[in-house]
This record gives sequence, structure tokens and C-alpha cells, in this order.
Amino acid sequence: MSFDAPTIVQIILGAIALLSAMTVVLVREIMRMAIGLGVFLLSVAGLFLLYGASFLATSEVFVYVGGVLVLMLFAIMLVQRSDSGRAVLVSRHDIGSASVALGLFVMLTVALQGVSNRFTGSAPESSMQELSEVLMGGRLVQYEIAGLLLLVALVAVIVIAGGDER
Amino acid sequence: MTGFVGGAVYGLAGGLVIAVAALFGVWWERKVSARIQMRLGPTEIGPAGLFQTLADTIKLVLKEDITPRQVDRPLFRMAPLLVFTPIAMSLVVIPFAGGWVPLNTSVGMLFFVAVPSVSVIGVLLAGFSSGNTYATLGGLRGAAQMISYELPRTLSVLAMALLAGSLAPLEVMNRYEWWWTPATFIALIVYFISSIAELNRGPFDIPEAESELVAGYFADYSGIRWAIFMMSEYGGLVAASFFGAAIFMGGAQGLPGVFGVLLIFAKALVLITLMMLVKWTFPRFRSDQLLTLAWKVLTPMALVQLVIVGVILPWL
Amino acid sequence: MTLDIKERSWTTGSDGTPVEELVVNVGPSHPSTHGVCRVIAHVDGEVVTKAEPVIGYLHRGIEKIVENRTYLQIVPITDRLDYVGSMYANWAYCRSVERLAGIRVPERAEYLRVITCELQRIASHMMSLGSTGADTGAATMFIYAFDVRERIVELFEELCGSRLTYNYVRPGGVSMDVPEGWFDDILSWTDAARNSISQMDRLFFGNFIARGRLKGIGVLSAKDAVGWGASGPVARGSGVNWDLRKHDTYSVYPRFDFDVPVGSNGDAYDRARCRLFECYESLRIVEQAIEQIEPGPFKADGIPRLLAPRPGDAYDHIESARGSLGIYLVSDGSPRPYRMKVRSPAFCNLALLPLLAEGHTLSDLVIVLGSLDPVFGEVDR
Amino acid sequence: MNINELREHLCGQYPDLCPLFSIEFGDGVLVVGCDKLHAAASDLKDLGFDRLGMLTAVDRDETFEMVYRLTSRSMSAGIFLKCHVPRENPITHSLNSLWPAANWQEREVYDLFGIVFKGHPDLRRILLPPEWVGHPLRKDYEDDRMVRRPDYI
Amino acid sequence: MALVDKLGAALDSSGGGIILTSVDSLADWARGKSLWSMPMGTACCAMELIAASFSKFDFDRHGTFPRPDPRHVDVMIVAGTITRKMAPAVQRLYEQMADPKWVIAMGNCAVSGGIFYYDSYSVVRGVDELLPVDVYIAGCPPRPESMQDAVFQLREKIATESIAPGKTRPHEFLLPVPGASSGGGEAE
Repeated sequence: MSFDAPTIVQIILGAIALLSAMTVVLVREIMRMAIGLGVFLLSVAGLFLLYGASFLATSEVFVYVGGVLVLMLFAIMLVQRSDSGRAVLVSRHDIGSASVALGLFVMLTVALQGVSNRFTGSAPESSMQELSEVLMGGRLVQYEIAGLLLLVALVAVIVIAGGDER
Repeated sequence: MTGFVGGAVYGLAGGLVIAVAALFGVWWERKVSARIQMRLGPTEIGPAGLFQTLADTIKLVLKEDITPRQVDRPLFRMAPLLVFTPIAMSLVVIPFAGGWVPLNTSVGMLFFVAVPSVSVIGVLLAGFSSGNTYATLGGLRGAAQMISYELPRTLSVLAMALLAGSLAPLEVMNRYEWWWTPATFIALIVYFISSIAELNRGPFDIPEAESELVAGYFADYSGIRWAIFMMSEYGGLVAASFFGAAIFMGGAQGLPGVFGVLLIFAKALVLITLMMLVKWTFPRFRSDQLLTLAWKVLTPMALVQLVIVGVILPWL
Repeated sequence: MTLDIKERSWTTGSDGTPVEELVVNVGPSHPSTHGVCRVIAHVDGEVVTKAEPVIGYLHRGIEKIVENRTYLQIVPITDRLDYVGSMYANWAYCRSVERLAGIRVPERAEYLRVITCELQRIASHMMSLGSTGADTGAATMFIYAFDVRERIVELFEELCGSRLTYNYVRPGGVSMDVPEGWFDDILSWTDAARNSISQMDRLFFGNFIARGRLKGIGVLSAKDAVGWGASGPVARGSGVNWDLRKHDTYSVYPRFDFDVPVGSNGDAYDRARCRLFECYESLRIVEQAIEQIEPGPFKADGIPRLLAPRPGDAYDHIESARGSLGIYLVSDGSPRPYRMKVRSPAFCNLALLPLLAEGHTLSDLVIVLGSLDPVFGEVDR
Repeated sequence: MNINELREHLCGQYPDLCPLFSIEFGDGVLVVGCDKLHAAASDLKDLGFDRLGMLTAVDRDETFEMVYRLTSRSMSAGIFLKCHVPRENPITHSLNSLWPAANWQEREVYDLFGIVFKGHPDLRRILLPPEWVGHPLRKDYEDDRMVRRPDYI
Repeated sequence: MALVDKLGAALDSSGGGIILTSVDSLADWARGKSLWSMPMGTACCAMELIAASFSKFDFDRHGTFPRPDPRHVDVMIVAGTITRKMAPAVQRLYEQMADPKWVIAMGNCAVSGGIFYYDSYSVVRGVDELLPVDVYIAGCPPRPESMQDAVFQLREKIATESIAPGKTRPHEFLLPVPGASSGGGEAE
């Protein structure tokens, strides 16, 4: 392994991802936790970009950072109360969750052991094209069914959430 | 390593471009608004007051940088940069000339609509960390608004991608033909309106509504940090206009080299001026009217445009 | 009340559950409080559940000051009451003094008072309409409105040398006759003014955003308007056809042909439109008055410098731009009034704010406040 | 409606109020005892005086004179209603239940004169800050921060 | 202490006279030409203050435009009577402004209490009881042109200031100013 530019960037991004992930786990203040999550998501997007999966990276930013995280922040701001200081997260399941995370990590490491060698370092440039061909071509039916399922779920959520109003 | 150095140089140059664009944009805005309002605008410094904004900037840089006591310090200091950086980043995928774009990626258009959405976090953080009711309300309003308008904006860009058969801005620009503009006029309008809303400019300046929230989410920022907020607003204005000119109006296509650059510049200037005319003519929306407009008018309009493009497409 | 308020508090919602609400402090220095009003708004999300106006930030104790001034020295102080329309307080005060001292005013002076006050009404309504625009974010509307106002201010400057505090109407008449060509200046301006006003009408009230922002906001019923003592465009916007110029007429107003615009819905839109149409009517009155005015004395003869009316009390009111502006004067026979009370229309109209703002969003609170058109010199005195 | 018609109208409807009616400076004045004020105001409201135009007080040494100005839209007329409140114990009834317009004006009188209105929903200082001491429009109000004007007239 | 003051102090103590002078002249130029104002309009003068920034007088020509937020402005224009009830708010808004900051007292009420000086129990006699005032404008109310003059006067005052703490700069005043010598050096 030589220390060329992509490797250095990879190491830096990986370190950022690791640090921000640890922030999410260790910091008790909910707002900073959410920001840590945002940094983590962004650095993962950066990693995707580095590996050439630009569509995946952009989607990550679009959906997770621009959408999910913003909604989380929104919710935090709405429930946050200033008279009791900043909202602080307290968990009583530290050890349990740590062991679950560790277990997951070990499982992923073992599972991905064989696959990692097959990485070529970069995805083909026309990844967009192929992706759309797969989704809109051979797998169109499955794709549509998945979309329909999500739509039904969405409607159900609205009905359940708004049901007891009036 | 050369790529790295090039990137760094490009980053610096991009920052400089935004700074200059913001200076020019503020000056232009003051001149345009003055003309609408039967005034002259800045006249004193430089030709036609051109260096007025330079003086403003130097002054702001030299001003005291207040961090109020009640704020959440790290978040408060981070917020302006979180707003600015994504908008600066979104500039890299705009084709400024025929055949040349700083970053030619196959998902450029998606990149352009996705990356500025990160600045919502900065707006929310600015509102949250200031610990001030005006700022909190401004931050919440801003976030709600920016999330809502991302959808019509993306859909309008999608219509162009469908028509051109590519998500790379350069490709779209190169394949442009004159009849695209009338055919995708609805998309252009949707893009125009939702870009204004995305940038929190009038008539959508609800998060910073001067007559209600004084200055909204950046009410507690002073000096250079506030200047960064202003710079990102004008940087965003420039980015949105150039992108709109490149995607919807053919950009630099048709003219070679420098002339192409001038052409896209002229088109972008038209869009910028239009945005300013709208801002200084219209009253401000209320938040519920704003969301109604986004979900009940602009989104269906964008979908209709998609259908139109879908109908045209097989005939090509 | 100190400046600090608790920013969050708990109340009970309509269904009995506790609701946390945010307390937003608007003012006393805020771009859209039209002066130094402060509103403590309790909001649930964006919806105002309770708005409490706090006034008195401009309380200068004018009613105490005048107890140590002679009757003539009070006229300039009345200028500072309603500083957007100084002529009205001048006139209302002078009418009270004239009633108390039994002074008859020459006809030319009455005409001059009518002309200046109707011009003042346009100037004052321009301020109000402009700030309605500014409150909704249309700064350009404010500037157009102010441009019309600026021309009237110039006319007044020609007349009495002052741009804002005129000290023009005096007990027994007016301070000086008109300069040469002043009436011609007005007549050559009225058509341009009509054009500008209708241009503003199209620019602002023709805009769908402005309609959406103003319609249905701060609805005041006619019953409430009467009960709360609202007057002027605020009452007329709710359909209360009550204009002192027409219905409790004074001065030479019966000689003019004019209409009283009355709204029907009582919302901010109707109030603003009433003001706009009143401007046209004022222009009509001004034109008729200039046609009818005849040469003659502009001031009653034999008024002593040191007026000392016989003991008693008198009240007189006129229709100012904001409603019925009354001055109550008590004399004890000395050259200084024993007591003066200003019945200020803006004060009574502003009392409606908690009623009107409830249930609207914070953005509308600003519009409701603007539609009541308070001038704090008059509210706080 | 001129003042004499008004007097006849009033006497016809409410004979007990008639002797209290007088004319001053062309305005009708009705002086009642403060305990009867609410009833008299209510009668006048029924008579057609639907607006409470003005409400104030005058410091008359031993008493405070409460002055109410009622106006009628249907009759195009105004009338004064007056009563005297003792200075030692300045308490009177609030007219807030008849006209909500009295709400702020009574607060103002309370603020500047110190007259207490029974039955007022929210009697607080309105113009002056709540920590203010004294009631400035009383003739005997003293304030070190007040500079009296030199008496050159 | 703001960063720029530290810079000024460092330049001053290190003897970087030429650099300090040029930074000073740049700073004074920028500050003088871009005086954003906080309209603290309370009474009648506020009307003339509004007129000043609108079509006919157009203060934007001189780079002066009103912003309602105290954090963003350089000069507070106190236009109108300040009462005792209002005084804490004015003081707080002044404290919220970022350095360097100036105050213009517009109109007689803000200068001395004006027509309400005598017999008023609630008026503050001059805003200089609360804040350090830089320029006074007389008039009741002053014309917008006087406001313009006040901005120019304030520019001249700014031209004597240095970013180094406690230093002044030589300046040739257009009109003789009492107490302001045109020589540079330490301020007293």
C-alpha cells in the first residue's frame, strides 16, 4: 500500500467518520449528537465519492443529510426546552447497546472478509446508466412493487398519526 | 498530488469568485432596488458606488465579533460555515463555458440540488444555538421552507435531465436546442420560484422576515460571521442563476470560448435581475401560504412538465 | 415591567392537556411596531394564543405639562401628540378652546383648516398604507406611499415653514394666510396624486400575495367596534358608518359633497382599503374647498394673547385620520388650563389588539397591529 | 338631535334622571352619585348612547370628578356623565361590563390618578412602569426628577 | 476586546508605524463610508428619519442604510423622546451593538428633552444621560438634510480614530471643532 493522494484522503475521511461516530455514541447532548451524525454521513458520502460511486454519494447527501437529519434536527428543536437547560440524552442501556454494536461489527467483518478482495478501487463511470437500466429494465416490476408498498406504508402512517384528531 | 493542489487552488479561486460575486451582487441589488424605488442607490465610492460593498465588507471584517453569553458556542460558530460551504461546493458542477466544467461528473445535476440542501442544517443550527426566540422561529421556518422547496426544484431539474438524457450539466448544455426553452418553460418557472425560496430571498424571506423576526436566524450574528451569511445568500443567488442559465437556457452553447462565457454570464445576469425585481416588488408570503404554494402549485406543475417531456420524448 | 420575560411557559390547551408555549417579545424597538409599542405574544407553534400590548414607552406626560402652559403655548405641544397628522390635534384643541372661550372663527379660516386637514389625512393614510406594505414585506410600496406624503409635506412647508410640526391652527383661526399660488400648486398636484394612489392600489392591493396576507386577518365585528370605542377607518372597515364629518358634522363640512367609504368584512384588508378610498374623498373635498374659499380674514379679531376662559369644561372632537380625536379642557378661570385630556382614537383602537390578534400567526400579528394604525405619540401622550 | 330634544327624550324615558340634567357650553351634563353611576350609564346605553367616547378624571381637591363622555350614533349627540369620588378612598365602579372600551381608559385613570375601579378585570398600570410610585396627574404629585418651568408668564 | 483591537495594539507596540497608519486609514475609510444605522425612532423625529432614507433624500447614496438589528449596525440614531420606561431598552440595544459603535442624537428631545424638558415627570432629558453621544442634531424635528450633515460630521470624527487602543489620528476638519486638535498622538 503506497501513500498516494486517494489513500491519504481515504484515511482522513475514515478517521473523521470514526471520530464522528464515536461522538454520536459518547456525547450526551442531543444537538451535538445529531451534528456528529451529520458529519459521519457526510464523511461516508465522501468515501463513496472517493470510490467513484458518485450517485450513491449524492443520494446519501440528498436523502440522509438533507432529509432525514434535518427532520431529526427539526424534531429536536421543537421538543427542546430552554428552562431545563439543553436537552440531554440519558441512556441506561450502555453496556447492552455496546455489546450489540460490537457483535454487529464482528459479524460484518467476518461476512465481508471474502468480498473485500474483489474491490477494484473504483466503480465504472457509467454507474448511473447501469443503475437505471437495472431499475427501469429487468427489475422494473419489483421496483414498482417496492414503491407501491412504501406508498401504502406512508398513507397508513398518515392515517394512524392523524386518526385521533377530531 | 497534482490533483490535490489543483483542487486546493480551485477551492481558493471558487471562494474568491463567490466573494467577488457577492460584492457585485449586493451592489447590483442596491442599485436595482434603488431604481425601482425612485432612488439612486450608492453613488459615493467608486464609479456609480461600485466599491460601496467593498467598504461594507472591510468594515464588517473589522467589526467586533460578538458571541453572546446565552449561545451554544461551538454550534454558534460552526453555523455560518455550514451554510456557506455547501453553497460554495455546489458551484463546481456548473458549466461556465462550452465544453468546460470544473467537475465533470455524471450526477452533476443531482449534486447541484443535493449539496445546497445541507445548508439547511446550518440555518437550523444558527437558529437553535442563538438561544433567542426570533432566531429559533427563523431557523424553524427556514428549515421547513427549504425542505419543501427541494422537491419541486429537483423535479424541475429532472425534466431537463429526461429531455437531454443525461444528468451531467455539461451534456445537457451541449445537447440544448432552441425549442427546449418553450417546451420546458413550466420547469423554468418552477425552478426560478423554488430557487428564490431555497435562498430565503423575498418574497420568500420568511425566515429572516425583517418586519416580524427582525433578522431571523442570524439575528445574533455580527461582523464577519454575518458577512458569511450574506455571502452565502449572494453566492447561492449566483450559483442558482448560472445553473438555471446553463440547464434551462442553453448556457454558453453556440458561442466558442470567451464569447460563450459572456453569453452565459448575460443569461445569468438576466435571471439575477429578475430575482431582484421580484424581491423588491412583491409582499412576503406567510408560512402557510408558502407551503401551500410549494405542495399544491409548484409540485403539480413540475409533475405536469415531466409528463409533457415524457410525451415529447418518443418523437425525438 | 422589566425587559426580561420568561421565554417559555405552560398553559392548558383546549382539551385540557398542558401545552408548552413560547413567549415572543416584540418591541419596544422593533421595525414594525410603528413606534415604541411592545407586544408580548404567547405563541403555540406560530399561532398567537395571547397578545398583550405594553404601551407607555412614549408617555411624556403631556397632560401634566400643559397644566403649566398658557392656552396659546399648548398648541405646539399638541403637534407632538399625533406626529403623523399634527394638524388634527391642533384643530381639535383649538375647537375646544374656542368652545370654552366663545370664539367665533372666520369662514376663511375654517376653509383653510379643512384644506390642511384633508391634505393631512392623505399624508397620514399614506404612512399607514405604506407601513401596511412594509409589514407584509413590500418595502417598495412604503417608498411610493412616502413619495406622495413627501409632496404634501412640501406643501405644508410652503404654507407654514415646517415639515412635520406645523403649529398652524391657532385658537380663533390659523397662524397665517396661504402663500401666493399655493392653491394652484395643490390643484396641479391632485391629479398626479390620484394617479399615484391608484398605481399603489394596483401594485399592492392587486397583488395576490397581499390579498392573501390581508384578507380575513384580524376580523372585527361591528358590535365589537362600537363597544370597544373604535373609530375612524378601524370602525368603518367593520361596516360602522360613523364619520364625524358627516354624522356629527362640524366646521364647513356640510357644504362639501363627499362619501364615506365603509367596509364590510372588518378585516385588515377592508381597513386598508377604507384608508385608500378616503384619500380620494379627501382630494375631492380639497378641490371643492379651494373652489368655494373666498378672501377674508384668516383669524378672529380681538383675541387676547393671554386667554383666560371662564371656569367650566368643554369637549370637542373632530374626525382625525385615526378616528374621533377629542380634547377635554377644564378651565378654572386662570390663563392656564386646569386639566386637559386627550381622547386619542389610536389608544382606543389599540385596545382591540388582543382581541384581533388571537388565533392568527405571528406574521399576522404585525399586520393586525399595522391595520389599527397606532401612532404612539397619541397613544401614550 | 339638538340639546333640548335630547332633554325631552331623556325626561320622557327616565324621569328620575331628569332633575340631574343640566346644560353647559352647549353639552348636556348629567351629574349622579357614584353609587348610581352604573345604573345611570346602563339607562343611557338603553336610551341609545351606544359608545363610551371618553373616560377621565379631574382632580378637584377633596374629590376626584369622574367624567364620562357618551355618544350616540343614532341621535348624533353626546352627553357628559359625571360623579364625584372621595379623595380619601377613591373607589368606584367599573363600566367595563357595559362598554369594553372602558377597559384601557380605566386602567389609564388608575395609573395617573390612583382611582380604583371595582369589577375591572385587569387593573394594572398601563402607561407608567409598574414600579412607579405615585399618581402623576394628581395636583399634589411630587417628583424630584421633575423640573418646574420658571414662571415668566 | 475585538480581534482588530488586539491587532492594533500589537502593531502599535511593535512599532509598525507605517503599517498601522495604512491599516488605520483603510479602516477609517471603510467605517466612515459604510455607516449602517439602527433607527431608534421613538417619536416625531422618526418620521424625518424615514423620509431621510426614502426617495427624495436617499441616504443609501452615502452608504448609510437602516437595519433593525442592533448586531449588524454601526451607528444608533436616537430619534425622538426617550422616556424613563424606554431608557433600559435603549441602553440594552446599545450594548447589543458590536464595536466600533457610535450614537447620533437626533432632535431636541434626544439632545436635551426639548419641549418636554420642563414639567414632565417621565422624560429623560437628553439621551446622553444614558449613552455616549457622538453627534448632536438640533431641530424639532431636524430636517433630513441635517441628518445628512450629521453623517458627514460623524465621518470626520471617525477619521480621527485608530484601531490601536487609546490613539488618535491627525485630521483636517472642514469646520473648526472645539476641543479637537488636528495633531495626532495619545488621546487624553
